[in-house]
Order: sequence, then C-alpha cells, then structure tokens
Amino acid sequence: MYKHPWLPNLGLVNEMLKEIGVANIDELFNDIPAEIKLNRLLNIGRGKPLSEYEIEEEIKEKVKKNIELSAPPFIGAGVCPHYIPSAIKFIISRSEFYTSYTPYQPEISQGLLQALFEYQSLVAELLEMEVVNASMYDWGSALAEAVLMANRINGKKTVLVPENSNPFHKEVLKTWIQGKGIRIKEVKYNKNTGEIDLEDLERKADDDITAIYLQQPNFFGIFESNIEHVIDIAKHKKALSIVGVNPLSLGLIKPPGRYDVDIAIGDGQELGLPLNFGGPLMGIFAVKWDMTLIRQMPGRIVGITKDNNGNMGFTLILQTREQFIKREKATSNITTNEALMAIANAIYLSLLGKEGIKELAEEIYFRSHYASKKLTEIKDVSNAFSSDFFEEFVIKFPVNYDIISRKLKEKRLQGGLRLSDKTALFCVTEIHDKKSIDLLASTIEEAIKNVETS
Amino acid sequence: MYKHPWLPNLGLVNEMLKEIGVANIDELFNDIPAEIKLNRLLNIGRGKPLSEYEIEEEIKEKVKKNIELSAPPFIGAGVCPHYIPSAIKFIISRSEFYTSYTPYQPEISQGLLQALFEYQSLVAELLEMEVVNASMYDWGSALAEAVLMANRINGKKTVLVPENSNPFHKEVLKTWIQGKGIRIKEVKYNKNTGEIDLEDLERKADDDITAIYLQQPNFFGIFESNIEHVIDIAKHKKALSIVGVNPLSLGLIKPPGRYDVDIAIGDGQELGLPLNFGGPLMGIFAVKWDMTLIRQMPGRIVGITKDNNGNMGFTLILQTREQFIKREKATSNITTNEALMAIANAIYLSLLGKEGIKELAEEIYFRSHYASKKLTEIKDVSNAFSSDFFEEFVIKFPVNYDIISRKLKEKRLQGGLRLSDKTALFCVTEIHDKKSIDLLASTIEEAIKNVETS
Amino acid sequence: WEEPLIFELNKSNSTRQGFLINKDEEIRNYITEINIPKNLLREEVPDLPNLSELEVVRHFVRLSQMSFGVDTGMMPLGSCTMKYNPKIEEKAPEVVEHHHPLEDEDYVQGILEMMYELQVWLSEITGMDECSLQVPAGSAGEFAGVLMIKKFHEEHNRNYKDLMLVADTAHGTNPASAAMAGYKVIYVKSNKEGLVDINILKEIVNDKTAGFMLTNPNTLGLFEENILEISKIMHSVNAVLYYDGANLNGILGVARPGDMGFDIVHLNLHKTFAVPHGGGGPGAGAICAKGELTEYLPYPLVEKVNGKYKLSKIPQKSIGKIASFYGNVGNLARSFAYLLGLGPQGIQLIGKMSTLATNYLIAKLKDVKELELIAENRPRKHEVVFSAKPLADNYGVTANDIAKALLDNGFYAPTIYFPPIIEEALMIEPTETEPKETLDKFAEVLRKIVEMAKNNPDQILKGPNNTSIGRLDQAYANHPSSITPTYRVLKLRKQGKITYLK
Amino acid sequence: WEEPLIFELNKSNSTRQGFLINKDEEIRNYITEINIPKNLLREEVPDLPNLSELEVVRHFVRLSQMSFGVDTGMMPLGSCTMKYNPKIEEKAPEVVEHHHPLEDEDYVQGILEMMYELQVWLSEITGMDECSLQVPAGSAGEFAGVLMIKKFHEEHNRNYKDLMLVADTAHGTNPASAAMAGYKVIYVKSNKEGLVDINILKEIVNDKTAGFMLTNPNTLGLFEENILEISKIMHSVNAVLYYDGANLNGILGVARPGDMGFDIVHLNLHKTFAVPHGGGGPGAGAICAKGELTEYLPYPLVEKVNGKYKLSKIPQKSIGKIASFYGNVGNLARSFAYLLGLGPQGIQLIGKMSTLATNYLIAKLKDVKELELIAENRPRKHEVVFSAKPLADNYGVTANDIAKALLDNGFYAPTIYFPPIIEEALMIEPTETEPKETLDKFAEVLRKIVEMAKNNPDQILKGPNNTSIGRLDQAYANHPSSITPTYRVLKLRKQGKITYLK
Repeated sequence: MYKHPWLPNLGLVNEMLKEIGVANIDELFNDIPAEIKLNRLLNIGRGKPLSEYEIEEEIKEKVKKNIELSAPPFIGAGVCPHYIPSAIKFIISRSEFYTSYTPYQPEISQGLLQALFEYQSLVAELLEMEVVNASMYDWGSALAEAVLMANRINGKKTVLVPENSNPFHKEVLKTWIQGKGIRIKEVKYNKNTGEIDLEDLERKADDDITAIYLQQPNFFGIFESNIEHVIDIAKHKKALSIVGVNPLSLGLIKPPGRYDVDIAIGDGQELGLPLNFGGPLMGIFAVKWDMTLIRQMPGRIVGITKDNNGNMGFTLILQTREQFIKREKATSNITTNEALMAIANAIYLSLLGKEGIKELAEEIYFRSHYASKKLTEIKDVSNAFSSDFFEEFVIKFPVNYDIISRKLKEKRLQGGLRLSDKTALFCVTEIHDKKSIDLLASTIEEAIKNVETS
Repeated sequence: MYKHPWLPNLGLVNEMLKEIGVANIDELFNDIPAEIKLNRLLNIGRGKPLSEYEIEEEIKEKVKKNIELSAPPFIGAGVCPHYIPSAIKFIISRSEFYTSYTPYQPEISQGLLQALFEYQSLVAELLEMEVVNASMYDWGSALAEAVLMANRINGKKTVLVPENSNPFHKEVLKTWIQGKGIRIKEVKYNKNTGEIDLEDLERKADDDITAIYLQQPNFFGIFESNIEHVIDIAKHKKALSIVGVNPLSLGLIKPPGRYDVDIAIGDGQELGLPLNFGGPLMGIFAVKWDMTLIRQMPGRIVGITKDNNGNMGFTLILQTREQFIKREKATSNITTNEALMAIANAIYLSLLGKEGIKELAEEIYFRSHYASKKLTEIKDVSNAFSSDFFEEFVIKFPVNYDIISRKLKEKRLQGGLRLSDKTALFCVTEIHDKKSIDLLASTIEEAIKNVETS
Repeated sequence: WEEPLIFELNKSNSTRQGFLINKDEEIRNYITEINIPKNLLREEVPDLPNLSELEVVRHFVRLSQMSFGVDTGMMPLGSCTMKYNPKIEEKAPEVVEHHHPLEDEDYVQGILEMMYELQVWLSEITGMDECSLQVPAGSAGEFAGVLMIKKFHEEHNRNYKDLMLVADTAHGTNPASAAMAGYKVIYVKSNKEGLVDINILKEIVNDKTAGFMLTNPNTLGLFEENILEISKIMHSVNAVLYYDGANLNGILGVARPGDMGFDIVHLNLHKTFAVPHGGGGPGAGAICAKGELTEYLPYPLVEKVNGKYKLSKIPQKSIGKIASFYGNVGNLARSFAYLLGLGPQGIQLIGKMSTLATNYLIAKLKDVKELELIAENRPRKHEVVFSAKPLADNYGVTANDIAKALLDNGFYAPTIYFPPIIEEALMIEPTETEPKETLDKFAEVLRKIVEMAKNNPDQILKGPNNTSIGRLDQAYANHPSSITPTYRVLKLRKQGKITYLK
Repeated sequence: WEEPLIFELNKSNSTRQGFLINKDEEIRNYITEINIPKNLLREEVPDLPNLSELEVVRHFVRLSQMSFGVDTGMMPLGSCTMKYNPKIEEKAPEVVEHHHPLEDEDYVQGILEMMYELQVWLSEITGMDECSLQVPAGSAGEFAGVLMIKKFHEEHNRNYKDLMLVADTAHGTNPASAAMAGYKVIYVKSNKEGLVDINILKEIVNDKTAGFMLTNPNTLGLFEENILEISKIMHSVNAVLYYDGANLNGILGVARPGDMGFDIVHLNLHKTFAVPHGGGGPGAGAICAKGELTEYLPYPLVEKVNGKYKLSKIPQKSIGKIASFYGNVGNLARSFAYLLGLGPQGIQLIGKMSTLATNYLIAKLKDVKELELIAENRPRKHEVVFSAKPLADNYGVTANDIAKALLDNGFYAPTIYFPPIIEEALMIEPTETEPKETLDKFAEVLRKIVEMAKNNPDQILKGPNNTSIGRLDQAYANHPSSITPTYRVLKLRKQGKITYLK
C-alpha cells in the first residue's frame, strides 16, 4: 500500500529510515522476539482498506438493520429521550473542543477549562451544592465512586441501598465495591406509595453503615417525601448521605443542597445528550463545602486562579488527589471522563435558563401524567403506586406484559420496561406527543381486549 | 410575547426606549403613513412561533413526503450525484466561514480570503488558465455572464451556441442577454457522432458573432474532438471563445487552457457539493492572462498583496470593476456569490490531489461505460451516438421512454432525462454501484419485454 | 499566526491523498479500456497538492480561525443584515440535499410543498400577489425585476421607455442591474432630509421613464414617507415602481411594500430571512410581483394541482429562467425553518426590534459630535449612517481608519463610504439579534475610538494591530506588474513565463 | 482575548431563553394541576443564566477558539496517542444515536451486529479469545481487569494472593486501579535499560502475587523484550499477566499481547482506535481475556444465536457490570468506522508508521545533548522520553518551562514529568498521522527552545506569551482560602456565606 488518507508518510519511509540510519522498518522491531511477531495480516474489516464512500455504505447498512420506531421509546429507567437543541451538537463538534484532551496545559486550553468550570457551576446551581467535578462515566459509576468515597472517609463496610433505586446502577455498584469488601444491604419500599420504607431503613441502619443512598425521584419515578428523615438517620449513624437525582426534575423540586446531603449524584444524559444506546452517558458528582468530602472526591475539578499578570484564569485543581500523582493512594483511577458531554450539559442548561428548566419540567410532568391517565383509563389498568411521580411511572396490567409488548411491536412501538409479569415502568417526556401517547394507550387497550375476547 | 430565543431584547424595550426618549416603539414608525401600516399579524408559519422541536418535526415531515430512491438517481444534465468526503461539510460548517460575509475588511478575514484564493488557484491548475474568479451562481449564469462580457469587449450581437450544449444553461443565457439585444444562433450537431457540426458552425460564423460557445464533454456526454478548429474559427472571426467544461472530466482530458480559449466556465457542483435540488450550485469562471479579459471579467477576485510590514496577505483585487464602485458601468451586478461552495470545491480538490482526480475520472468513465454496455446489451437498445463519452450518455430505446419511466418508478428508481420519445440521457458516477446499474438494466429490459409481449 | 498556501504544505512532494476512490473491480474487469481519442487526453496531471486528510482539515481549520463571523462577534455591516442564524436551520437542507432537480415530481413532494408554502408566505410578507424563488441572490433578483419591467413595456409597445430611475442612495447593484438589462440610468437626487426629492422626481419623470428602483427604508435607514406620492407619480407615466428588498428588515411586520404601491419586490433571504452569508454566498432570493406583472415572473413556480405539487407554473409572459434550476433551494429550506420559528407573532417583532436597536445605538452616541447625522431628528429603521467627516477633516482619521480600529476591538467594521452621498460614511446595521449589552459595548468602543482619533490619531492610523496581519497594500495588489490572482500566476511569473499584465 | 463567565453575560438581567419548550395545550387542558407535595417543591428557581441562542453560541464558540486540538496542531502528548480522527467517523454514531439501551433486541440488530463484529476484531487484534466492550474508558478497563484477577483467584481459593505487581514505568492508573480493587501494590523496578529487571522480578514474585500489570511497549516506548520470560515467571505462581493497552499503537499489526503470554488486555479505543478525545472524554474501551479468564469478563457480551444478535452472553463467573449499560457505544461506532477504513493492510501499518515516526524524531534530535535518552541505542515504539535534566541543572529551565515554550510555538506540549523514573521527563508520542513536515518542524522548534534555554533562559521562564493567558498560579488555585471550584463558591464567598475551606 503506497497511499492512505490517514498515513501521510507512506511515500517517505526510505527517506525517514535513512535519517534514522536503518535499512528497513523491521529493524526498528528487532527487539521483539521472532516467535511473537505476527507476520500475517489481521483478519479485520472487509479484507481491504475501505474508501470513505464504502465506510458510509457500511454505516447505512447498519442503520437499516435497526428498526426506526413509530414514536420515541416509552422506556426510560434513567435514560430518557429528550429534544436536543441544535446548538449543542454544533458547539461540541468544534475541533478545538472535540479533538483536544484533558487540559494538562492550562494556558493553551483556557476555553476548554472555562467551559468545564461553567458546567460545574451550572450544575452546582441546579443542585445547590458547592462542588461539582468535571464528570464521571455515568450515574452507576458515580454511585459506586460515592460509596467507595464514603468507605475511604469512615472505613465502614455496609451501604444501605433502597430496593426502589435503579437496579442498573445497583449492578454497577455491586461490581465496583467487590474489591473493597463493601456489602450492600437493601432497604424495602412501601408497596402502596412506592416510597422508601422508613421503618425498614431505621431497622437496618446499624453502626457499620458507611453511607445511605436514596434516589429522588426513585426508580419508579415516585417522589420521596421524607428525605430529611433519611438524612437525619445518616447523620445520626455517622454515615454519609448520598442522593441520586434526575437533574430535570429539579426544575420543580427541592434540590439536594437544601437537604444538606453530603454527596449528590445523577446522570447528565437528560441534559442534552442523545440516547446513544446507553453510552456515552454523563455521571454527575457533587459534594457540599467540606474539606474532607472535597479531598476525597474522585475525578477532575477545574478552579479559578490567576496568571502572572493577575488576570483571572482557569486550571485543574486538587490534582494531588489524582492517580498521576498519588498512584495507588489516589481517590479514584478515573482519568478519561465525559468532558465533552459535560460541555453539552453546560450548553443545554445555558439555553434553558431559569424559566426554561421549570417550563420543561412542568411539560414533562404534564405529559407523563397524561400518559398515566390515558393508560389507567383502560379497564383493569392502574397505577402501581399512589405517590406522585415525574417522567417515569409504573403501570399494572390485567394481562401478562409480554402480550402487550408483542402487540406494541406490531406497531413498531417500544413500551415500558417490564418489572414483573404484570407491571412495567414507562417513561414519557416532552418529545412524546399526544398522538403517540394515544396510540400507545389504544394499542395496549387492544392487546388487553384481545386476551379477554380470546 | 415576552421571550424568544432569537430576540434578546424583548425584556429591555422600555429601558431602551427611555434611552432613545420615546414612549413606545410605534413612535419610531411615525414616519410611516398610517394608511400603509399593517396593523395585523402576518399569516405565515403555523400560527405561533414554533419551538425548535416543532420546527424539526416539520422538517422531518417534509423529508417523509419526499421518496427515498432505492439507488442514486441516474439523471444528470450537468448536475450529478457524487460522494462528498465528510471533511467538506465539517470545514464549511465552521462558524468563522459559515457566518461571515464578503471579506470587505481583509485584515480580519485573511483565512477566508486565503481559502478563496486557493479555490481560484486550484481551479486554475485544473483548467490550466491563469485567472479564476471567486464564483458565479451556476454554469448557466456563468455562460450568460461570459456572453455579456464578450459583448462588452467587441460590441457584437450574436452568439453561436451548439444544439448539443446543455439546454438548461441555454435557457438562462436567453433570459440574461435579452436586455442587451444579443441573439443566439444555434449550431447543429452531427446526428451520428453527437459532436458539433463544424460545417454548420463555419457557415454560421459571420462577422457579427461576439462569441462561440462549446461544451466539452457536451450535453450528451460526448467528447468534442475538434476544439482547436472551433477556437480557430473564433479567432478568425474576432469573436471570443467560451468553453464549458465538466471539471471532473479534466482528470482525463486536455484542459481548456491548452486550447488557448478565452473564457472557460463550468459548475463546481461535481466537486464536492450535494444535489440540493439544483441549488446552491457553483459557477466556475476563468479567463486567460490578458488584461482586456481580466478587466471585463465579472465577479470577485482575491489576490496576493503585502501588509505594512511586508508580510504576505490576501485582499480583494480589481474592485474597480465592481458595482459598488462603478455602479451602472460595472462588469456585472453580482455581489453575493457562492463563496462557501467555492471553499467546498477547494477542499474537495485538495483531498483528491493529482492522482485522485485521475482515478476518480477513470472510475466514472468505467462505470458509465459499464452502464451503457449493460443497457445496450438489451435487445433493440442502442447508443444514440458513436463518439466516446464521459459520465453521461444517450440511449435509444425501442419503446416510448414514458413506459420505461413508469416501470422504473415501481422500483423507486430515477432513470435518465427524457430527450425524445425514444431517447434519454443517463448519468452514472462513482456512487452508482454494479448492483444498482444491473437493477436499472434489468428493470428496463423488463419494461421493454412487457411491451413486446402485451 | 500564518498558514502556508495549500500548495506548499507537502514540502516532501510525496504521494498522499485525502480520500480514497472506491473502485469497483468487477466493473473494471468488464470495461478494461479507455477509448478517448489520444489527442484529447490530458498530458500532464493537474498541479493539485497531494495531502493527507489531516493536512487538509488542519489547514482549513486554521484558515477558519483567521476569519470572523456572526458567531464570533457583532458584524454591523450596513445593508447586509448580519443577523444571527439559528442553528436549527441547518437541519432544513436535509429536505433537499440528496434530490436531483430533474427527479420525478412524485419523488419530491416534500420539497415542492415547502417551496409552495414559502412562495405564499413571502407574498403575504411583501403584500404582493406572487413570488418566484428562482433567483439565487439579491442582485439576480434585481436583474430579474428589471427584465420584467423591460418585457412588460415591450409587451405594451412602450419600447421608447429606456430610462431607469435610481435613487442616489441606492445600492450599487441597482444601476448595475438596470444597465445589464440595457437601461440608461438616471439618478434621483435626495433632499436635505436624505429622502427622494419629490420636486426633482417630478421634473425627471417623463414618458421615457421605465421604472424607479427604490429601497424603503433607504440606505440611510430612513423611511421614504412620500412613498404613496412617489408611487402615484410613477404610475401616472406607466412606470413600474421597484422595491429593493435589501432593507426590508427594519419594517418587517410593520409595513409591506405592496401596500406602499410597489409593483415588483425582490427579497434577499440571506439578509432578512437569516440564511447564513457563507463568506460571500450562497444566498437565496425571491422576486415578487403584483397584478399584471406577475405574468412576467421567472419560471417555474410551484403550484398545487389536485392536491399534488408541481413545478409546472410558467407565467404567461415570463422573462425566462434566471438560474439553471429553481434557485438556491438548500437555502430556501433554511428560511423556511426560520419563518416557522418566528410565526406571525415573531415576524412582526423583527422590524420593531431591529428599528429599536438602531435608534438605541444612535441615542447612545448622540453626544459624540464627531459622528454626524443627516436628518438627525428622524428615526432610523434597520440602519444608520454616520459621517466621520469632522474626524477626517480635523485629525486625518477617516472612516476606513475607524473601521480598522473596530477590528482591533473585537468587532467587525460597518460598511464604509456608502452611500456615496454621505462623506466618510459609517453605515451601521445592528439587527434585532444583538443583545443590548453588545450594543452598549459597541457604542462605548466607538466612542473610545473617536476620543483616540482626537488625542492620538497616529495609533489609529497604524492599525489594525490585533488582526492576523497589518493593513494591506491595495496598490501592490492591483498593479499590473504584481497582480497575482492565482498561485499559477505566481509560479509562471517566477518561471519568467508571464510578465506585466497587458 | 477574554470571555466573561456565562453567568455574567446577561448584564441587564432580562428575560431571555435559548430555546423554547414545546408545550402541548391539549394535554395541559387535560392535566391542569401539579400535585407534588408542597414541601418538596423548589422554592427558588436555580440561578441559571438567561440567554438568547446567539449569546450561548457565541460564548462557546469563543471559548472553543481558546482551546487547542489535534485539528489545530500536533499534540505530542506521550501515552495519549493523539492521532488524527478521520471525519467519516462522525457518521457512525447515527447507528446508535436514537436508540434506547433497553429497546427490544429486534429493533437494534444493526447496533448489535456492529458490536459483535467489533468484539471479534478486537480479539483478533489483541490475540485474545474474547472482548467485552463494557468499559467506558481505559482506567475502567484496568479496574475491570483487576477485578477479574481478584475473582479468578477467589474462585480458585487463592484469596491469599493480595499483591499486585506494577512496573515502576507504569501509568498511574495501574496502581490506582489495583488499589480500588483492594490489592496491595508492589512496584517492580526497571533496569538501566528501562526494562523490567528480571532478577528483581524473580525475587519479588511469590505465592502471594496475584498478577502483574504491564504495558508493552512500556511508557519509555521500549519493548519489554523478555516478555516471554516474564510471562513464564508469572504463570509459574499462577499469577495473571495483565496488559495495559494504552501503548498498543506502537506495535499494532506487528505483535499481539496474546502471543506474548498476556492473559488480560484492556484497550483504549480513544487512543489506538482514533476516537476523538473530546477535551478529556468520553473515551471508549474494551477488556479482553484468554482461556479460562474469559469467564470473568464483565457482562453482557453480544452473541449470535440462530442468526440473530443478542446481548445475552453473560460469562459464567463474570465480575458484573462496569457501566450502567454497554459501554460508550457511540464511540465504539467511531472505532468501527476507523477499522473499516484501515482494513488488514492498513492496520498492520499503524505500528510500523508510528514507530517510524518516533525513531525519526529521535534521529532528528540525536545531536541535542541537553535532551538525554535512557538506553539510547534501543529503538522506540510509539513514544520516546527525553530527560531535560541538563537544562534544569545548568540553566534552571525545567521540563515544564520547555512545555510552555512549545505552546508559544504552535505545538501542544508533551506529557511531562512522566514516567517518574526519568527526571525532567518530556514524553513525546508523535503518532503515525503527523506528516514528516510537522515532525521536522517540531524537532526544529525543540532544538530552538533548547538553544534559547541555554542563551536566554529568562525569556523561556517568562512564557508562555502567545497564549490567551500567562503562566497560571497553581498555589492560589488550591489554597483553602481562595479555592473556587464553582461560580456558586465565588458568589457565596463574596456574600461572606462561606469562608476558609475546612
């Protein structure tokens, strides 16, 4: 091969070898023992370098093998479809952001650093917490890092996790804490309201708990109305309080900072990111103004500083916590994070503004309640829980949900997440229009009727 | 309406009015007679300002009302589908190019000026002509401006245009020259070869001809093999020679500069632009190194200069020809042109390089000949002309072409341009794969058989 | 910094290519030869650069960084309406991108519906009966309009009408367009208030008058308040009143050319309707007409026939086609999205808010005596023209110098030396999309520059200093011995193959 | 220039909003109330800025202009593999963008097929049996790998194995990951040649050794030529040999970790497989294993069952899930496109051409005595580490100063002070995508900087001068009295509501 668009020096090999003073490229690999040299082509791709045109055809083919739904998916479980303003993709596609890397050299990366500082600051306002890092991978890993952090601080080994928190996050938590021997103790929830069972929580909150986790709204979309109580228990037991939040819900409800929680986590996916089949997502991680918490916080943080002329500037701060200085004593191993997604979040929040976030949260509230109402107007269909909810909600059906799923598939609809034989968790946002919701409801009604009449 | 994303000052009206010293905005319109004030809402759009989400839905709806073809269209007539490298859209979407305007202030627009200078220079190499302007609207208007220019130079009133040149361009020419009273005299072509009829040309080339136009390859995709002769006639008659070229064909064939033509024109659409339903296109306009021609050339030109420190820089040159200085004595009224498309052309040619343009032209040659061969292998189907061709070619069918069109429509294919009851002009490029071409041929064969058996 | 010419990047002259050609081996086995006559073959490959994808991308990204657009800062270019271009517009070209202009109409109903709706909306906005979207830019629209006037008179056997009136404040394109259509141009002088002088007009107008090309508000930003009388005067001699839409932004939603008596209107969609200007283009336009004149519009227009959209409407006496196909449809799509986003309530605010911005800027600068205003008590619409003559006369600092000083302060410059009736003109159009904060900053910077011009003129005369290059030599650029319009000329000159341009 | 904080743009504090919320009136008529318990409602709206779309776009465009990426210039950051990211990759996320991770598998066969192919290709490339794409970045891959090692030993009742060996040249993430999994970390010293000291290794290794985390070529760019012996040593005590894929680029297509005896491999797709680094992320990763260890991979993997792709493969003893769903699929798509573009012939050239570039750069600098090389006769692979100790000792110009001087010359800086075993380290990775011309320029600039350091050190110590800001004060940034991680802290401090951080 004598030319390839991504390999500019193929025609200069001899010239470069001459400068080096060797006869061929293989000589540069003389230190690799012969028995482990490959000496054959790798069996990858399509047998030859594809032209851009052919790559695009392959991509189109993959797109075609997917099925385009007739309405946005009615499934959430922490990752929900939203409208993404065009300005976001436009900005994060700018080369200077997109093809840059962690701003190790702050003087040449002031724009990137400022953008990340603004992300931290915007989320801080949303949460009413003082310190936010410049991202974790996702909500799941943010939860895991929060628990590992609690363990670093108080050395205790049990974390209380409610059964009504997101099971996908719990799976991640379980994986991440296994090395440190931390145990998860699950806390029951009230089967009527869907909220956490405070009695069970109190019962399980012994002296070995390192942290108590609570999700607001919880996995069922239900608002937890006793957060103060939970935080009190944590304080009483000298455990850290960790609250997971849906950031968009904060347009309506009280932010974690108002409850004096130690650590707030969440996912920035709902702040301007596409679904991406589950990744990249965007882990939010915040702590309150407390040195112990800040010093033990994982991840990168940008702060304000001054240059040698006294001008305000930005730089990475608290780097002594990080692996490239502290190695095995670091607060976390995270280096590559989700910085570009953090910038996307910053743009989204800037576009929304004070009023926009409230309007959007209201719109989601209205639409999800409309959908819930339409579904529960169907005979024998009901809400699984009595407490109020946001965006996501659990519906109970008179027939097996698999039957409903099959029917929805005929119409190229994606229904909610199956939770049990007869319950499913639905997600409805501002991009589900009345027509789509009505179609969902009528299709489900039809599926149920079919069972009854057959 | 108290807020809109594109109107930042809606909340500041009173404050701003106060500074001005008037009570309300209407006062600023006191000079408009009451009887011509509108005093009602305009009936446009959807009755209210749409959110971005709703605009996008409207766009999607329009996309859906179009029909996606099962293969790229086999129709050309001067606008042909090609693969567009991703880097092009990426670069021309950069705000600094995209939202800028004619570089009236060269010091702050050096990048834009250099990009346009490079466009001029790259096309100059392709054409082997010395001077290229920074774009006309399209081939049609470039042809018109070339004829108007000839008329300005020699004052004569007849232009010779071959019947085998693009009729769409001719329509534009006809419109543009009507004000100046210039007449078009059409020159016949040889019905066997498809090339221009030299005898007819000589016959018609009287002393009143201002210019002779020739298209290479011509509208039928046929190579004209006697360009020298045509140029000679023009010189002999003291008329200007104008040659229209398909820029991609110049990867294979001799450029107009080698024939010493006065003006070369063409369309940059085939150099990296989408079909765009016919616009924006990109008019190429070049002249040889001759002061009379350059001084009478329409459009903007960027040239090299120096700054006050002797550094090389770029600026608009020869502006004294332009309307904003010369008003009614300007060489043309053109101001807004197709600058961004010119940059796209520059990127395309830079990516292709010396070898790439040859390889691409060859690939197009091979594929169009393959398609021609597959079609003429069908019983009673033949090439309309005997001379060799590039990209486009005329096929003669034994049945009415409408019947074939209807059949192609069943398969969501777009066939060639109907030229007469039984002939059509097809276009085949590097993005028509063998499968699509074979499908075209088999569908046409089927259509013909259906007629024969019915 | 400085970026080499693209021809000079590959110093090692090695084989590189920025994208691979997809070659079909099967087809190449089938068609094995190229049969082009030998004498037609290209002998030398074109001298294009050989570059990897990285080199091309990096080169143009760097060039872009040496440019300035609305997304980087305010561009107060008068009469250019450099408003913000909403990013959602960039989704709109998806409607048209992959469709060929000659496709079967059944394949492109979405495009045609969009064009149809736009035709209707633009007619409503201008108060005209019909709009054609044929014209790829403003001056092409003017040209089409003038050709319509010409043909209109010809059809009525008024070939003796060979004079086109143009206001002396008009854009240079107006006389240029009129001349291209074969008209003799007569300039109509403005009065002291910067408006068409009705008395002069009455004197000039006669049977030979074919039409009057006017923009209203005019290029001073002033509304021609006698427009109804002007219209009457023109129509009394069967002349056509032509509206140059370049300045429509300042009255959008407030008043319509059709209601003022105009017969033909052209629109610059890249100005008024937010199509990005693309470094000089592509733009998009429309040409609209009222009454009988609609029969002369360039074809084809979209019409709705039995629920289907067709490109079949060809006005009876159409002047023909202005563009090879149907105008810059890709950009029409952007304006379509823009208008959807405005809606009836939004569009009526464009004229108001842009006019508010202009007058606010004037108010912020009213005590700067060195920036003179004609008819200073009249409200402006979309733009304002200051004269910097006092600075030029007293301190030697010209409008051009002020422009360069603005570049040094993070702003693009206004249009300068236009319209020609104002000496040392600074023509400023803020548009409705610039936040008040930016207008304040602009006024403050302009004030600072005026002060500096008085106290330290030398510093301004040396500018710009913050740009990627210093002030450029226009004489060198245009001199027959040094003029260099392409790299080819540079090479040939070095090789001694071409010399002085003659 | 300087751009205000986004909170300080709307100085007039007026109502603005960057995009409108689409409100469904019908639904709002149907659901009229919000029934959230009062005590839960937010009392004060969050203090977000109110801005128009223009202000937000312009702000971030300006910020971007104060940043530096591969598209603007060479980024020789050692061990970061800042190669060019082909633009075609940006089409690839279309495959995944609009799909929810929990959609019915029948809806996402295209995505799953792509993931499946990538699993297979990455196994082939690394010489491993199976790859999981779960891990969103490199360090998450390491962590997963270490957890696999831990569980592997637990399943074999080797809980006593609590020591993890890490080379002293290893990335800081290796010990951090090992510690997160609960291991005690033992550093393995390098010998004078910059390679793992086999004798020391033999002494250290014992029954408690759980594994050895190694990168090969190591962070000095040197290939561990005794890798087969190292592998034998580790396997003799049932320890696992772990491959850190951060440095794979230099041997890609030339040799495979699997063939060297490694049991587990993690890959950084954003390094080796051209996913853009996005200002710090998102990246993408893979974690691969051989033989029995494949049973411990994080789930789920994609498998093909009766011609249908399913996310159903859960390795028997899987450590669990690392990410909430399936890793950064959007970026996997980019690597998929990249690998298609390389093909078998292209990928084998990556290791060769990147190694060629490194050694070429060394050759161009070999006579610069102030840049010292360990084991100078050994060829480097993907990167090279120079020591600027002579400059620091003799002229007071440190690696950090040289880094800043490079910024002033249009280049990003190398990784500095890493690996820690090299004093005043400059770790340079040119990658295969930088044209020779750029390498020449880089060598020339570095040479010039060294000369300047000797002749005029003060000028370098004052740098950088061409960047948007001067050298930054790290002490101020981190001091408990001035540390400011958010705008909220700035405000609260001004209001006296928070003080010294304790």
